[in-house]
Formats: sequence, structure tokens, C-alpha cells
Amino acid sequence: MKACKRIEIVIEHPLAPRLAKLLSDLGVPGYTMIDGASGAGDRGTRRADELTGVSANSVFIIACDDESLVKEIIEGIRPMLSTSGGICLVSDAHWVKH
Amino acid sequence: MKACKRIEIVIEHPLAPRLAKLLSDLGVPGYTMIDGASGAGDRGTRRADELTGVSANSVFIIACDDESLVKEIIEGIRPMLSTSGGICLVSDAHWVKH
Amino acid sequence: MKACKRIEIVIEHPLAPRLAKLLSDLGVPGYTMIDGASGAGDRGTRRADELTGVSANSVFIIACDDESLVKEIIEGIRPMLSTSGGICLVSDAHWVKH
Amino acid sequence: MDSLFLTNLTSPPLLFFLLGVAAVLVRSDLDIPDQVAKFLSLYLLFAIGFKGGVAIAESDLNLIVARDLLLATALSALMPLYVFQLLRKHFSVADAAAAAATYGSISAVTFVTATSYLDAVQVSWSGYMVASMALMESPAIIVGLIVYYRTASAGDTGRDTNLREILHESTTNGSVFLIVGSLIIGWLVGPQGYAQVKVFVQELFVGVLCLFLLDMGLVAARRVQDISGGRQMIGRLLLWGLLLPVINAALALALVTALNISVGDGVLLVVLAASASYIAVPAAMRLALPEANPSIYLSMSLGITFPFNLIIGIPLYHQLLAWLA
Amino acid sequence: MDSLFLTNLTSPPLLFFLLGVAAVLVRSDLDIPDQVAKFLSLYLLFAIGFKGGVAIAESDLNLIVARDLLLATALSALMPLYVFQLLRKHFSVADAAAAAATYGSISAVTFVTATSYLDAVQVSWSGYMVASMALMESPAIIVGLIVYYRTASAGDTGRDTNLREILHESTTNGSVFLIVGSLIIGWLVGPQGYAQVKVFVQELFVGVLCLFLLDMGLVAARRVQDISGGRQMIGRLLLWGLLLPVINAALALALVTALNISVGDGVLLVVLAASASYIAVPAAMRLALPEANPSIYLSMSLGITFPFNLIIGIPLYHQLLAWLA
Amino acid sequence: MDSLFLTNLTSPPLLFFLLGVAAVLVRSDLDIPDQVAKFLSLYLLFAIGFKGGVAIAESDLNLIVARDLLLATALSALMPLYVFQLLRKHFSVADAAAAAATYGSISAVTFVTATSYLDAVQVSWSGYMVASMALMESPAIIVGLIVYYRTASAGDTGRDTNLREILHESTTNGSVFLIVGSLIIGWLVGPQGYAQVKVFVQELFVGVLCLFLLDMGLVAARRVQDISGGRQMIGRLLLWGLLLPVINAALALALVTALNISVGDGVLLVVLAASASYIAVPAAMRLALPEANPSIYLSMSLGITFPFNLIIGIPLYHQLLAWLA
Ligand SMILES: Nc1ncnc2c1ncn2[C@@H]1O[C@H](COP(=O)(O)O)[C@@H](O)[C@H]1O
Ligand SMILES: Nc1ncnc2c1ncn2[C@@H]1O[C@H](COP(=O)(O)O)[C@@H](O)[C@H]1O
Ligand SMILES: Nc1ncnc2c1ncn2[C@@H]1O[C@H](COP(=O)(O)O)[C@@H](O)[C@H]1O
Ligand code: NA
Ligand code: NA
Ligand code: NA
Repeated sequence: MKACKRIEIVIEHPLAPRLAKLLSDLGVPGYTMIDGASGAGDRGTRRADELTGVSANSVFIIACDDESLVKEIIEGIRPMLSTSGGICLVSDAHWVKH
Repeated sequence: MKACKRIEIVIEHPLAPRLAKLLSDLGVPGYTMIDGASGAGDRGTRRADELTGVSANSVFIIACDDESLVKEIIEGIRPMLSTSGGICLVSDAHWVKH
Repeated sequence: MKACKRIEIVIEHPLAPRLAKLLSDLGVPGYTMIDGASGAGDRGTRRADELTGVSANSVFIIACDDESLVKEIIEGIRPMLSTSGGICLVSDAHWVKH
Repeated sequence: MDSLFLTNLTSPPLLFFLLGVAAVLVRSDLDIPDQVAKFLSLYLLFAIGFKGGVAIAESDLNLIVARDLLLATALSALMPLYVFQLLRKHFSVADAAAAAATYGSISAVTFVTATSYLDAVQVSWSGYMVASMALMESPAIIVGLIVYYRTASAGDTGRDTNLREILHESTTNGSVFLIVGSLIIGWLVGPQGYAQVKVFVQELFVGVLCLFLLDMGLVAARRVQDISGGRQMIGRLLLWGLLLPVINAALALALVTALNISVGDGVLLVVLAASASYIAVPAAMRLALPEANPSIYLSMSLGITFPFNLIIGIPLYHQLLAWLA
Repeated sequence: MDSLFLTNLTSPPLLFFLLGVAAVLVRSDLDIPDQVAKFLSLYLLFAIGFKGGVAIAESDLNLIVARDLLLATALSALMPLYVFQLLRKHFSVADAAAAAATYGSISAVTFVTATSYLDAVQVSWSGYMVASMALMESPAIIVGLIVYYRTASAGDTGRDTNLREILHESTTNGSVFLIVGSLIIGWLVGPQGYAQVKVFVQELFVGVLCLFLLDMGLVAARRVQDISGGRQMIGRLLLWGLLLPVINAALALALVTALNISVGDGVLLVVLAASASYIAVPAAMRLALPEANPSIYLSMSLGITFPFNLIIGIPLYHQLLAWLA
Repeated sequence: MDSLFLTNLTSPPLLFFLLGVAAVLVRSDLDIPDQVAKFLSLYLLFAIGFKGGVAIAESDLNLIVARDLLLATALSALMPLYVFQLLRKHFSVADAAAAAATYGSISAVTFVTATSYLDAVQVSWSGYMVASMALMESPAIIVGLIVYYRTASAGDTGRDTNLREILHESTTNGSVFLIVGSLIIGWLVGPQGYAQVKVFVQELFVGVLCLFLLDMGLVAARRVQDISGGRQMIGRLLLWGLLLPVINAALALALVTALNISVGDGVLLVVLAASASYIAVPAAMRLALPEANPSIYLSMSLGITFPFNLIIGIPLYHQLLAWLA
């Protein structure tokens, strides 16, 4: 097992393709995305019940064992979060390398 | 980045609106909910294949940087978990404040 | 609250029933599964848009407070991950026991 | 007699139900996505409600109708009382109360399948039977809970029980709401409005029912496989899952014969009495009576009673009523 | 006059919309799964586009058609200009611009409901009006954004704005793409190809519309309940949510009368002008103008303008045009 | 000759497939929700199976039928053998084996599209061809795996390979199960049972196929875009993705001509041989042969062979058979 960071990002669904592109441009080792989440925050209630998904959230999970890349990811998504809302949590984890 | 707690709750789907109400009554800064999870635990297998969602689970994720609020949330959901099952995990995380 | 490990596994959807069987054979206290996740990794992009779910991922979350069982789980899934891809993250958490 | 069973056994919807069961038995990965299954059930409720409403608009409501609706409601409030007494020796108080509510209430899909069976054997039935069905969904929930609170010791119920909330849950359940709403809309728009949706509501009905029962076969068989608790528990669930529909059907049969209700409507009323809820009641019970174990009442209603009514019950009740008539 | 409103109020689709609203009001847990709701909307776009294309194939395109298409496009580019001026005193620049784009663009479902209303009251309309609708989806987005960038101070817009990207987003939105694509395919295959899908496209239309509007009733009512910001904000949204469709309708009405457009096509053009987008525009705005608050423009268009047009607007515009004709 | 291609190119289902491809090319966000797409495919399997079963019930089964079913099964077991030999020089053993299974098996949607094409050009075909299709799904999986285990070195396969499990996976795959089940049910209920679901099964078929192929266009184009590995890999996939269907079709064509099979049935058999699985086989391969890279066999079958058969293959095979007949 290798120490790594687990980054979890909640962002509105329309921005998910942009975030995915940003991540692959940054060269992350991989990511997992769960769609159709709902939620609440500073900008009110967000429901996954609309036709466009404008009101739905997407949850991204990224495992990353490269500290400098973690910083780049965080700096990369900060502007997205400040204009469009959402959250980003970073925590410690161990990665079972096979 | 600010230290915070990451609270993760798995609860049966019919109770999700109650939990959401409880959270907003407690004044949490926000939460994210993922619907349609399945699982297994003390009360047997739960499948997300039923018409009512009676057997499906919902996953809540809450980032909270107010220790006393974290305690209130935990105490608030404890009775729900003991009558209806499910789990609640609390872990340390860092919140990227934008 | 009791200290525990939070194990998070991302695996391709067709293997989900096998993983669920493995977990219950190992005697885990429980697990939660979220279906229909997409993602990217060493094996390229995986989209949850196909008819078979061959390209979709499933996310498993397992809370476990028995250290030796944690080890067994990790060893049990290692071969799955190496032949079929995916990730497994282990982190510290506290379990709200009711 | 055999011919009715045979007709039933060779009806496409039932065969697709059996196909679903077979898929689980051979461990096929056949699966109807859950959102689609939910939609198919919404369609069926919409269609049967709409059709029922239009039928009411076309008939003239009279005292007989009022009597039949009252009868249905009364049955639904009465059945949980003796079901609870029968079950409480074998199950916990909470489980017995939840099962009582389950068996007092009805299964819309069993009803819908019965109407499709009657259409196939060309026995006519009245549109207001849909209203009977809607009226029978909720009373049993209330009665089941009252029975529970009167029986359970003070300590057990020391949580925030709120009768108003329970009443609310049981009457605003999505499936009840949709069927009642569609019924009223069908009534308001009448045959003229019906013409606009006829192909959608009428011609697709049996096909959708086939696919929906395919899913029900999958779900019911999985529930049976999930039953845990050993042989004794399985035996108990099997016993009561078969006995309760028969008992409830017998009571309804007696009433139908006594009141001289027509064969078509009679079959439907008996089917309603014999059927057990697996949508509205479990949803309400998880909120109002979380200590009841859903794997008991759901397994019984969905895994045993539902297939029984579908395969044997419907033609059996029909046969008996035909003899008694 | 009343008869038109009555006809509208007793049309099944509208009644199901109201049923959805009622479900939210009584806090029922009735719910159409989101993937299914999205599919119902794709079906409606597919069907209306296909029908429109076939109708074009059957008619002969001439200068009048070209004029009407141009008129529709021009309207969609013009409306955001004055809507923005009207709103900027009451809302932030970003919110005013987003709402201007929203009201300049159109709601496909309102259009679809209007065609179903016209079919019910037996007023004929031209297939190429579907093309008008498609043409009106995007220009307002571009104009709304241009207006925003010209008004907002330099500091506010100091991020990577990319006009090409915005143009791309606004013209390749899924719903625009599907309707245009279906229109072209309908045109290509003509009546012969249409015969293969006629039951699917035609006979199911009103039924699907009923279920879809049921969902829209749920969604619209929830959005109204989610409005936060106190009485003053609610009043403001209510005011403009009712005023803007009336203003836009008035302009379109004047043009329709001046140009002697037929009643059926006229009603549709007025409905397009009066309707506000809640699919294409919000999706584009979240990407191009994230600082605009969706709970303002979405609440107005989905929670207020959409129900207004459905319940009162459509028969009102028809009545007015019938008088003026 | 051109007229057949033109008929095919102006058929609504194919045009919607192309629309889906176009949506990906212009980067539209058009999307069919995955659960709905899965349901559309279940509907198609249900409908074609049911129709096939009813057709069998109406015909009399004889030796010719038995011969044709045997032929189809044999083809499916034979094709993987030479496909594997052809591919193993260019791909890893696992990838070659997986692709061999993929091309030995069939694509139900290609078959369904071919039946809809034959209906459109009014060429009749036999219901039991649906049984041929069902029989051709699984054998190739088994043969592909046997070939793999015979070729791969001992070290490579040192994991818990379980032939019984593989046999189980390949014969109980959901899509195989549904089509066989629907076929049997259609056979059992015959024309009388069919009458109850005719509108659902028959009249909606082409419409649903349009929407489903729209989704297939999206999925296939995305898969092509996801191909990684540089120019050389793309060239290789393109080459074999076009060559394999042509080779398999040529073999089937020879057999069809030699055995004097009717044009309609012949076209379907050739299409089955030429088509490659992207449902049953990939699902089985992920479990039985996880070391094979799905982005190779899925990209080839879904991204190249599927569009080729749809656009060029079907009318081409028809044309050739018409000449040879
Ligand atoms: N404290 C929080 N914990 C978990 N999720 C949150 C939190 N705050 C916001 N979110 C998620 O981020 C989305 C947008 O948040 P906001 O921009 O604050 O409205 C919400 O709909 C939630 O899904
Ligand atoms: N140890 C665990 N780890 C992860 N999820 C769990 C665990 N135990 C229970 N759950 C989840 O909580 C639900 C209800 O659990 P229970 O009340 O124990 O039957 C299960 O269906 C799982 O989704
Ligand atoms: N670093 C990562 N962080 C999060 N998820 C990952 C990561 N790497 C792989 N995954 C997930 O695991 C799946 C299979 O990964 P792979 O086998 O590396 O292609 C991907 O589709 C992702 O969903
Ligand atoms: Na009952
Ligand atoms: Na407008
Ligand atoms: Na083949």
C-alpha cells in the first residue's frame, strides 16, 4: 500500500466534461465520476430531477500519490468552484497497488 | 485549505427526505446525496431494484468544519440509524475553500 | 464512535457480483455499492453509456473495524484489480455505532 | 375448470412473469433497469386510472356503486384486524402489524393483471372498481398502525409517533395519488378526452404489462432467494403467504355472493382482498414502523402471495364465483 | 371566449400538469424517474421534429415560408435586447442577461403543447413552424451574452470568455440538435418513411405528453418552493414571470396581425415569443455565464412563465388572434 | 443496384444512426440516458423474439428448418477458428481470442435492422431465423475460449478457469435469455396471444429502432474517438473491422447459395455471419478473459463493423444474393 491523497470534488453536472478535460490535461493517473447526485449548499437546493441536469451534481473521486500534482489539481479547480460553486475535499488514504 | 470533518451516512432511501430536513434544520453548510445505492448489512441484502425504493440506500456526504455542529449531526442521526439501520462514518479531511 | 478502516473499491461493473460474493464469503460486516460510475485510468476512458455495462464502473464502500479482516479483504481483491483494473483506497475513519 | 387455468397460464403477461422467475433460477443477468421498471408501473397506474375514470363518466353512478365502494373500504379496514391476531403468535408485534397492513391493502399490479385476464376471457367489469382499488390502499395502513400502538408496550413506542404524519404518508403515496388523479382526470375528460390517448392507454397495455411482469418475476424471485433465517422462517412465510390470500379471498367471496355482485366485479373485489401491497404499504411502514422487518412482510407479499394470486388465485376466484353465481 | 379556456382546461395534458403541481402541494412522493423524464422529452422532440419535417416535405416551400422563418429568428435576437433593459434595474447584470437569453429563446414543450391544443380545437398549422422553433432556440443566447459583455465592467468578465465556444454550446445543445435532426430526417424520408413510424410518432403523442407534463408539474412546483430570498424576491420573480410573456406575446401578436399570418401559425409564433427556455438556455448559461443565479432565471421561466402559458397563455393568444383576424 | 443502397440510406432508422454519429462529431451534448437505452434494446429483443415465435407457431417446422438452425450454429462455432488464426499475428493471444468470439457471435441489433430493411423493401423472411440468431450467440464464446486455452502458455492461464462457469455465463446472458424466452412465449401463445400485444410489438418497432440506433450512433462514434494507441493501431482495427465481416459474409453467402436458401432468409443468415457481438460477448469476455483489452474488440465490433453492416453491408448482401439467385 502506498500513501496517497484522495480528492473528492462535487461540481454541477454541466461542468463535469470541463473538469474531466482539466484532469486529463493535468495528467492525473485516473478518476472516477458518479453522476446524478443532488445536494444543498450556499446556492440553495440542487435536485437531480431536471431534464438538462442543470440542477444535478457530479461527484469526482481522484486518487493521487504525487504531491505536486495534488497541488496543481487543487489550483486548477479553485476558479471553477468560486464561479460555479461546489466543494473539494482532500484527505489521506492508502492506495492498494497491485 | 481548512481542516474539516467528512461525514458519510448510508441510510435507506425512504428516510432520505427526513435526513435532508434534519440536516437543514441543524444548519449544516451543505450536503451531497447519491441515490440508488444497494448494499448489505445486519438487516440483509438491500437491492436498488424495487419500485418504491424501499430496498434502496441513499449515501449522504457532509463536509463540516464546525466541531460542535459535527457532534449535533451525529447525535441527530443516531436514533435514525438505530431504528432503521445504516451506517455513519466520520473522517478527517481538508476543505479547499475558494 | 469506534475507529475503523474505510475501504473504497472501484471495479468494472461486470465484476460487481463477484466482488459482492467475495465480500460476503469473507464475512464483512456490510458494504454499500454505487452503480453506474464512469471514469478513466490506465486502461483508458470508461463510460457508463453502454448496454451491457461492460464499460461502467461500480464503487464499493466498506466500513470494517477488524484489522485482520481488512487485510483479508485487501488480499482478496488484489488479483481482481491486477487482471481487470480499478483501484482500492484504504483510509482511517470513525464509525458511529448506535 | 381447467380451461380457465390454462387460459391464464397461456396469457403472455403471466408467461413473462414466469420467464423472469426462470431468469433468476438459472442465474441469468437479465435485468430491467430500475428507473424503467418504475416508469412501467407508473404507466400501468396511469392507464388503469384513466380507463376507470372514463368508464365512470360513461356509466351512471348510483346507490349500488356507493355500496360497493363502501364495502371495499370497509374490507380494507377490517382485514388487518384478524390478520394481526392470526400472525402475532408467530411474529413480533411490529412484524405482525406491518403484515396486517400489507394484507389489508392491495396490489395494483395484481388488480391490473386481473382486469387484463377478464378482458382476455371476455368477462365485463365496471370502471368504478378502479376507485374501489384506490380506496383500499390506505385504510389498512392506518388500522395496522392503530393495532400496533394499542398492543405494543409503552417502552417500545417511545418515539415521536405522529398520527397526522402517518395519515399523510398513507394517503399521499405516489402510486395512490397517481391512480386517483388519473381516475379523476379520466372522469373529467370523458370519452372525448379519452380518444386522444386511446392507443397509448389501451393498445400498449398488455405489452407493457408483459415487460413489467417480467421485472416483477425477477424481483419476486430475488426476494425469495434473499429470505434468511433458516428453514423454520421460510416455512412460516410460505404458510402465511399462501393462507392469508385464501382467507381474505374467502371472506370477500362470501360478501360478493351475498350481495349478488356481478362476476366480473366480484372477481376484482376478491382479487383486491386476496392481494397484498408491496408498494404503498412497505413505503409507509419504513417510515411509520421502522422496527418491522421488511424482509418478512415484503418477502411474503411480493415473493409468495403475488405469484400465487397471479398463477392460481385469479382463475380460481373466477371459477368459484362462476360456480356460485 | 370561455369555451377556449375551458377546452384547454379539460385537455388531458394540462390536467396532468396540474396533477403534478397538486402532488407537490400535498407533499406526495410521486416522482417520475429523471432518466425517464428525459427520455419522454427526447421522444417529444423526435416526434414533433419528424412530423414537422414530413409536413415540410408535403408542402411547397416558398417566399412566405422564408419570411416567416426570418421573422422568427429576428424576434429571438431582438427580444433579449429590451428584456435586458427592463430587468437590469431589478437584477444584477448577469442575472438580467441570463433572463434576457431565457425569454428570447423558446420552450419546446410549450410549443408542443400548443400544437396539441390546436389539434384538439381543430385549427391547422404549418409543419415549418417546427423549423421556426428550432431557429429561435440559439440566437437569444448569443445576443444575451453580447449584451452582458458590453455592459459588465472589465473586471467582472476577466475570465477566459470564448465566443466560439459559446456559439458552439448554443447551437449544438442536445435538444436543438435532436429537433433539427429529426426535422431534416422527416423531410428526407417524407410521407413514405413516415408511414413506418406513424403510430409511434402520432398516436402516442398526447399520452406521452400527459406523462411528461405530469413531471413538469412536479418539477415546476418544486422550483417555486425552492425560491429563496424573501417576499420581495418572490414578488419580483412573479411580476416579471407574468409580465415578460405578455410583453413578448404582444409584440409577436402585432407582427402576426400586420403580416396576415394564419391563425394556427400565428398562435404558434406568439407562443414561441411568449415562452421561455428552461432546457437549452440554462444549460448554456451555466457554462458561459456561471455568475448568473439559475434559481432566478429557472424559477421565472419554469415556475411561473411555463405554467402561465400552459394554463392561460395558449387559449388567450388564440382568442386574441381569432378576434383580430 | 443503387436503388437498394438508396432505400437503405433513406430509411429512418439508418438516418437516426447517422444523426447520432453527427452529434458526436459536432460535440453536441445529445445523450440518451443509459437506462432508457438499455430498455429500448430489451424492447427490441422482446419484440423480435415474440414475433419470431408467433411466426414459428404459424408455420410448420420441418427438416429444412432443422438444417438451417444447425447450419447457423455450426457457422458460429466455425468462424472463431479462422478469425483467431487471422488475427493472432497482429494482436495478443487474448485479444485475438476475444475478437474471434466477438465475430463468431452476432449482433441482435444488426439483425433487427436487417429485418426492418427487408420489411421495407418487401422481401419476406421466416420467423425461425430469430431462433437461428439466438442459437448463434453463445457457441462462438465457448470456441473462442477453448482456442485461447489451447494456445496460451500454461503460465498465462494460471487462474481459476472454470469451463462450467463460462458455459453458464455464455448461455444465460440477459439478452440471449430474453430473446429465447420471448421466442418460446410467442410460440406458445401463437396468433391469439399475439393479437393482445400487436400494436406494441409491431407498430412501435421502427420508431423505437430509430431512437435506439440514434443512441447506437452516439455510442459507436464515442468508441471510435476513444481508440488510443496511435495511427498503427487505428489502421489495424479499421482493416480488420472491415475485412472480417466481408470474409464471414462471403462464407455464409457461399453456403446460402449452395443450399438454395430463400433471399430473405439468406440475407439474414449472411448478416448474422457478418455481424459481431457487442453485448453478450464483451460481457462474457470481461469475466472469462479479463486480460483481453475491450477497447480492441469493442472498438472493432461496435465502432467499425456495426456501422459498416448497417450502411453498406445489408443492402450489399441483399444485392449479391439477388444476383446469385
Ligand atoms: N458542506 C458541504 N458538504 C457536502 N456537499 C456540499 C457542501 N456544500 C456544498 N456541497 C455540494 O456542492 C453543491 C454546490 O454547493 P454550493 O455552491 O455551496 O451551493 C451542493 O449542491 C452540494 O451538492
Ligand atoms: N460495514 C458497512 N460498510 C458499508 N456499508 C454498510 C456497512 N454496514 C451496513 N452498510 C450499509 O447500510 C445499509 C443498512 O445496513 P444494516 O442496517 O446494517 O442492514 C446496508 O444495506 C449497507 O448499504
Ligand atoms: N487514480 C484514480 N483515481 C480514481 N479512480 C481511478 C483512478 N485510477 C483508476 N480509477 C478508476 O478505476 C477504473 C479502472 O482503472 P484502470 O484499470 O486504471 O483503467 C477507472 O475507469 C476509474 O474509474
Ligand atoms: Na388485500
Ligand atoms: Na421567448
Ligand atoms: Na458473426
